[in-house]
Amino acid sequence: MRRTLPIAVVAGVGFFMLIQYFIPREEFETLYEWALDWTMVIGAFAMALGLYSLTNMMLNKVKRKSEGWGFSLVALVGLFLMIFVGLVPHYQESLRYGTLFMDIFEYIYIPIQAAMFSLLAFYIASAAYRAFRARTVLATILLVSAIIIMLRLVPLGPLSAVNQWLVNFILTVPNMAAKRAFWLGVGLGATATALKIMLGIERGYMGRD
Amino acid sequence: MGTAELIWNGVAAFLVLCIYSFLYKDNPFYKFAEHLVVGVSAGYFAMILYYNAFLPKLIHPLLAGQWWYIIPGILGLLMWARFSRKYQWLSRPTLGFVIGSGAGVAIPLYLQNYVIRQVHATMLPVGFTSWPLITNLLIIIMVFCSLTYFYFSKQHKGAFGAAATFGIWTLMIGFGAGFGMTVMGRVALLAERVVFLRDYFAELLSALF
Amino acid sequence: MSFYERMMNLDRRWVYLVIGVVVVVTAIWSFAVPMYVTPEARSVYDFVDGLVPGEVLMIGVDYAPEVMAELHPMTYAITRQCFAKDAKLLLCCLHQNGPGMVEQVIAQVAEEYDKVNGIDYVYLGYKPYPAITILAMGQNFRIPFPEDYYGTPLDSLPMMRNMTNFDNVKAIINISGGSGTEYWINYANGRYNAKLAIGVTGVMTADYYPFLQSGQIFGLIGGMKGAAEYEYLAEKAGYISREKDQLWASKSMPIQTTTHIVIILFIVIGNVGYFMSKRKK
Amino acid sequence: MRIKRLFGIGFLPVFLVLCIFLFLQSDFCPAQEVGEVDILEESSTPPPAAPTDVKAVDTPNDNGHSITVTWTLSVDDGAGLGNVVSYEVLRSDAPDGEFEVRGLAPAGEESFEDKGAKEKGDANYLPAGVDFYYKVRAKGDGLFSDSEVSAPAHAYGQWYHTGKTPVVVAVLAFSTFALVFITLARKGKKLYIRPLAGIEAVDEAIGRATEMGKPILYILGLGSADMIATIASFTILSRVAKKVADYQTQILIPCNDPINMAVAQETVRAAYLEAGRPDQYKEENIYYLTSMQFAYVAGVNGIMLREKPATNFYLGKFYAESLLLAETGSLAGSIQISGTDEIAQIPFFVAATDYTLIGEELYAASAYLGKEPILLGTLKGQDWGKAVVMIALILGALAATFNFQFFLNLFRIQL
Repeated sequence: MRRTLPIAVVAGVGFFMLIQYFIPREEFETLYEWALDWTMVIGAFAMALGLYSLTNMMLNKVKRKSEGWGFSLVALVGLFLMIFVGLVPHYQESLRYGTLFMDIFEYIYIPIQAAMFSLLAFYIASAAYRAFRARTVLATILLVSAIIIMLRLVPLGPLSAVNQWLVNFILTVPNMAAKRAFWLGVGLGATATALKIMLGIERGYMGRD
Repeated sequence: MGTAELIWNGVAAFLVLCIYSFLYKDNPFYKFAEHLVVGVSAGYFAMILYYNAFLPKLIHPLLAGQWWYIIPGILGLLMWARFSRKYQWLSRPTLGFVIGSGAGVAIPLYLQNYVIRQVHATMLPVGFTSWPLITNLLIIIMVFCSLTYFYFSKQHKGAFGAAATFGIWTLMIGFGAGFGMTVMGRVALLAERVVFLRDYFAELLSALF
Repeated sequence: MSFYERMMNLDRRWVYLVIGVVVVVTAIWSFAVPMYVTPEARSVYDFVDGLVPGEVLMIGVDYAPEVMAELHPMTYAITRQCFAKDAKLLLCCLHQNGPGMVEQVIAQVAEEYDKVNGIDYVYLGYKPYPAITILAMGQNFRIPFPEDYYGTPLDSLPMMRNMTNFDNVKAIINISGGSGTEYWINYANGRYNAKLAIGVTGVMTADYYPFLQSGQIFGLIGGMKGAAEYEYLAEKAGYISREKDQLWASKSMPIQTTTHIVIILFIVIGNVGYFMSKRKK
Repeated sequence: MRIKRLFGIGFLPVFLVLCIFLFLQSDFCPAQEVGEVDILEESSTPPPAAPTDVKAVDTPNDNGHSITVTWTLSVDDGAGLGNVVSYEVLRSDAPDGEFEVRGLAPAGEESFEDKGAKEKGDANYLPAGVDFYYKVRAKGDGLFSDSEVSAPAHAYGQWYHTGKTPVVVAVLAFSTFALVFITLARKGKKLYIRPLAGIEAVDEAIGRATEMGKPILYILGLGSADMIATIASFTILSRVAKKVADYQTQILIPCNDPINMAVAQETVRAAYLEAGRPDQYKEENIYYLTSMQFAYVAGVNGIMLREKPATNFYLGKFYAESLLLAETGSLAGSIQISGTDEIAQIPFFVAATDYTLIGEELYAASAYLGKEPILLGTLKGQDWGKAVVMIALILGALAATFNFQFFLNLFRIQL
């Protein structure tokens, strides 16, 4: 019961989602849309678990006064402040532009997101420096291809025309072929994984007792 | 900029600098920004789920008499069984619903978009008489060899091994190109952040003096 | 640790520092980078440059503000170059979020060059359903656009007096951030054989090379880099100027070029260190 | 075992029969989509001739709220006076009733899909099963002329989408491969599996963590539990957690989604149980952080620098954060094993982590780690899938070169 029922649900729901793709009837379309809606509702319920887990972890650190517990307090304050200002005006009001809720999002989350994102410019340079060593044939190919592409933004005089030709060639031939082969492999692998899940061959994720 | 905006932007600029300080090493400023953004974003996401999923996809339909929305309600409530160690297993059918629908949707979509469409797009006319025909031939050879690389149940030896080697070379050229192409976008993000900081401090100075 | 080993094992913070300094310095002291111009961008430029006063160029602007950063510089540079050559301009917009933006460009540039609406340029405005609109314009501009953007009937605009359809324009340049380009290629060029060039975003560029090879388009400006190439040519010829803040795409190009050089240099340093220290052993 | 067999046997034939049944019911016809109403200005030139032979039929392969209208081109379209610019399609619920404009097709087009809404309240609602009459108006540079009114037609929903037949064939063929090799594997046929560096490294990486007395960090990526790459990551986690339990070390899993957290908890708990060490399982090590991409990365980066895990696994769906995680992990000195099916992120994982599972290798990993014959059987099935694809590629290239359209059309999906 504890394992059979969940596996049966996986197989049943999976089978329905599989065949509905081939059935354009309105009834099936509606059921499919419900299934998507329901997943969202489940996500909303699950969020309570998530918040409990996060709060619990942070509270434990504060209680135990473990290293850096003050920062855990910062996280808790941020979390509950957001929930408070989000709930108090009520009914979508707080999601409108200009509320405190949106201001906090706009001036705390967005700039940090942009800053984290732009760290990538530094990281891409240091990754290139450390990883692009001509140690093996494969590493050499990787590094040469990357350098040719990067050189398109560097003035090279008459050599630029040659480089541009190479760039176009790489992008339209080997790059294209690599993508196609990659996707073909992913398509087959993903299908095999989905089949294993639906047939109940792979079920370690569903508990044991 | 008004005073409120100046202060908010000051918070934003401070947080951006906190994140950048991570480049030197982990430090209290980064820890502060990190914990703050974890808390704030979790709270934000919880509220988004509440207003965009919980209310419109569960409560409103139920109040409107669409009784079948009880089903996601029950599935969601079962998730809360996880709060108890003893009844945790009750949440498994719900997890099965989510995973099963994911697996079922994936099978036709992956086979369609990643396999059949890619095969169809690679069926190109080939020849030796013009450059486009030659590049088509190259693309097909490269896709073919890259696929041999992904073979699991055959030893990479002899002609098969040679094809697989050429295949992984193709993949590496593609990955190198991907790396090289991404640098531009990441640098643009960094430049944009630098301009934000520059403009803010210019604004701040003119407001102060 | 030997010198070469040190070259190989630089603390990554040195890499960060150099990148940071280079970006900040180039952001403050912007300079012109000598640039390689791709033949497909040059052919658009050369075509516009060869326009004789009085000839009409058509620009189809099909993008929304989201991709402005890449495409707006192209629209500006071509418009300025065209007016500088005293050629006439016919514009239309087939993207629902674009019409106001295009109006701004044309009004601003027309003022710079003292050009008069209805005589030196006409802005047709926006119509939905690009395929049908382009097909209808191939018959007669008046079918989809009986009036221009400002509500004046086309027949009362002096510039439109002898203009019926695509046969009366020297070429069409379509600047697009989406599927609009396909329609221009299939209908304007495919059905009415209009001379066509395109400007597209960076991610779209590789997809349109085949049309260049097959001759369906005579030129292609690709993404920020293509826009910067165009500005580079236009600046050299004096159509636009840095002092008047008329360069957009080129602004970030120095940062791009210097950071790309720095990254390549770091790769070279790492490899020199690697090979030299290996040789010593 | 009972369940496994039940589905193994039951699944395929039921599906086959259903598909064949549905296939026989339907007929082939491609649908076309064109825009809607547009008002054309009138001037004074002779009117174009009307289109002829107007027919209305139910649009195939849809949910039953659309009718397709076809006609023969006006003699003045592209020839004759050559002044047709567009065709306007008009609809009425009675042959002599009021006709309303439903849409516009450019000159040269011979069909139009009158697509309605399925919601009753919608202004554009097109009910199923109700008869409608159509006529088509040729519009030129001036006047227009109308066709005869068509015979009535009504919309209804289909039970099978004929345009998706190639997908059905692929699903059936692939399932058959997988099932055949699973059966063979179950009978004890030995299958060779070539070594994968990233997989071989897993044991070593876990052993290293044990020696160092440091935890293992497992990142499921930014996908949700209904994404197949994330599901693949769960299956790998189940193997990795078993080894972790055997080695008696700890595994940390900060999650970006509460449902992922729940599944990960189930997975790891089951693995500890299987390893016979349920007492060692710590639920608080599998926790929720946040769902927002860069906040999550900021948090994980902090964990990496403070907990200093000996080994980091990044398996699942990754986006721009891939390099942020991998670089920070390498700064912390961890061994890193990555894998994703996002091609844009593979270059960064290849550059910044020690081992990378590329695309399909991610999906093969759980079979490799589990080493159960049934799972290895599915790998063999995947290889047969590739063999079919490779043969199709060569035949397709020949077909394209010698313009053998029939073969190419076998692979065409019409949505």
